[in-house]
Amino acid sequence: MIKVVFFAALREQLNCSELSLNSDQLTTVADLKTALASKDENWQQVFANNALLSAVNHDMVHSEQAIKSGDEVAFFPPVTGG
Amino acid sequence: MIKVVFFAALREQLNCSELSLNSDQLTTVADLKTALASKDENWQQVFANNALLSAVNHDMVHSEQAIKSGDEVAFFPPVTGG
Amino acid sequence: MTTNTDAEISIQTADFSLADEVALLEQDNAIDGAVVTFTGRVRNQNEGKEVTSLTLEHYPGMTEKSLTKIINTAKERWRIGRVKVIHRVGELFIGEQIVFVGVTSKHRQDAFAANEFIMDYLKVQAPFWKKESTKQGNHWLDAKTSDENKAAKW
Amino acid sequence: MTTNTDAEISIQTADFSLADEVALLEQDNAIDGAVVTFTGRVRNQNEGKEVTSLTLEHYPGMTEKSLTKIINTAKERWRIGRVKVIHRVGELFIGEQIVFVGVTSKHRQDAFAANEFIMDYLKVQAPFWKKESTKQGNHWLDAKTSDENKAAKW
Repeated sequence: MIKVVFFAALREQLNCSELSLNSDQLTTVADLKTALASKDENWQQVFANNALLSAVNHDMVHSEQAIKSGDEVAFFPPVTGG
Repeated sequence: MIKVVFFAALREQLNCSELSLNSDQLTTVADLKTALASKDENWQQVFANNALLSAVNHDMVHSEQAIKSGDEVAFFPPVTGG
Repeated sequence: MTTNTDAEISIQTADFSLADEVALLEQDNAIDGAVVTFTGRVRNQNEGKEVTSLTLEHYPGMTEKSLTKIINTAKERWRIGRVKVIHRVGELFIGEQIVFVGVTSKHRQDAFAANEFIMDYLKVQAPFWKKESTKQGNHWLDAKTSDENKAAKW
Repeated sequence: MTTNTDAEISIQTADFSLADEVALLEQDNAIDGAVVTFTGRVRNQNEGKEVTSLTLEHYPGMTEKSLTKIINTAKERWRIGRVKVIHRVGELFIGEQIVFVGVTSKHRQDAFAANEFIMDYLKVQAPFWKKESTKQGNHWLDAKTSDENKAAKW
């Protein structure tokens, strides 16, 4: 299983802060994005946004990053702290 | 008359913090330096130091700066505040 | 939520005291002659809109990890002594403190550079998000390209 | 000797409170979201010598005039809000505050740059001199070429 978390505008657009997915078919963050986007039209639109950032186990990563069972993957908009 | 003031190491080397000079023969800061250096051997040595800075009426100036009666001229070592 | 005052990083809802933070940076630290602080506060306007408050969300765990990396990079690049970064989360009103970065050093140039570097990277790498409340409603702030450019300069 | 807390410049023998100074910079000032402070303190060693105290002399009148010029130049070059510069004179012991520069701005980059600019120029243009007391005796500090170089960079 992979734990997936969402933050800020993304969390609100999806109306979801956290979910778990079976990781058998998912080898990269890009695979995971595709799987999430296929849930419904809203998820598809939201994940069409190229500006979205991803992190695996609290480190910012690119879409080609490999993932495995037990990982925590996060998706969020560009950060605006400070 | 010209008021002349000295600061920090220079004040201690000259053992003088302030003096007044008749300005009739003095048209520039350089003239004033020459006049002061002629007082005795100690003053001559002290004013041979090229690093000395000068100010006229609280503004840093070069030796060619014109001076006139009523001016306050200061001599001091490079500054070390902050 | 970290509240240990000895830690270099604290993410907290509570306000902080600039004086107390600087006192901790200076305590038993007579080798560092320079202390540079940055404090970011909620402004009353942003891009022409009248702001009433900001609500800050973050990603617990990743926030601390990303700030630790930024601080460690600063320590590799400049000769600095102590560092403290505080970032508040939750709803903050006009004039309230949002973020504090304090850096001590033997020499001022290192303290200035490291402090600005930490802020520039915090702005583009640390997972915080601001939702702005104005009289016209609430909205999430967009990231600024200018912030990306500032971080890229270093 | 200036002690008016509203003035931008204060040359004083008394210590100052960082918290009070920052509070004044921030008071009724909700348009400036960024506050950068620099504090310089007496270090316990300098160039390998163990320092016991510093005695600071200045040139009253010229000090204020030169700091005013430096602050005005900073205001022309950067979009900054409020500025405060405090410099102490007299004998100061290890760990004591010597100098404070505080700058507010809408944007952090201007506050950082203006603050460092003011410090860099204060170091080479404002008429202050430090006499260092060590166990080996007292001596006037020499100006550093590195300080000239820092100011020349701007």
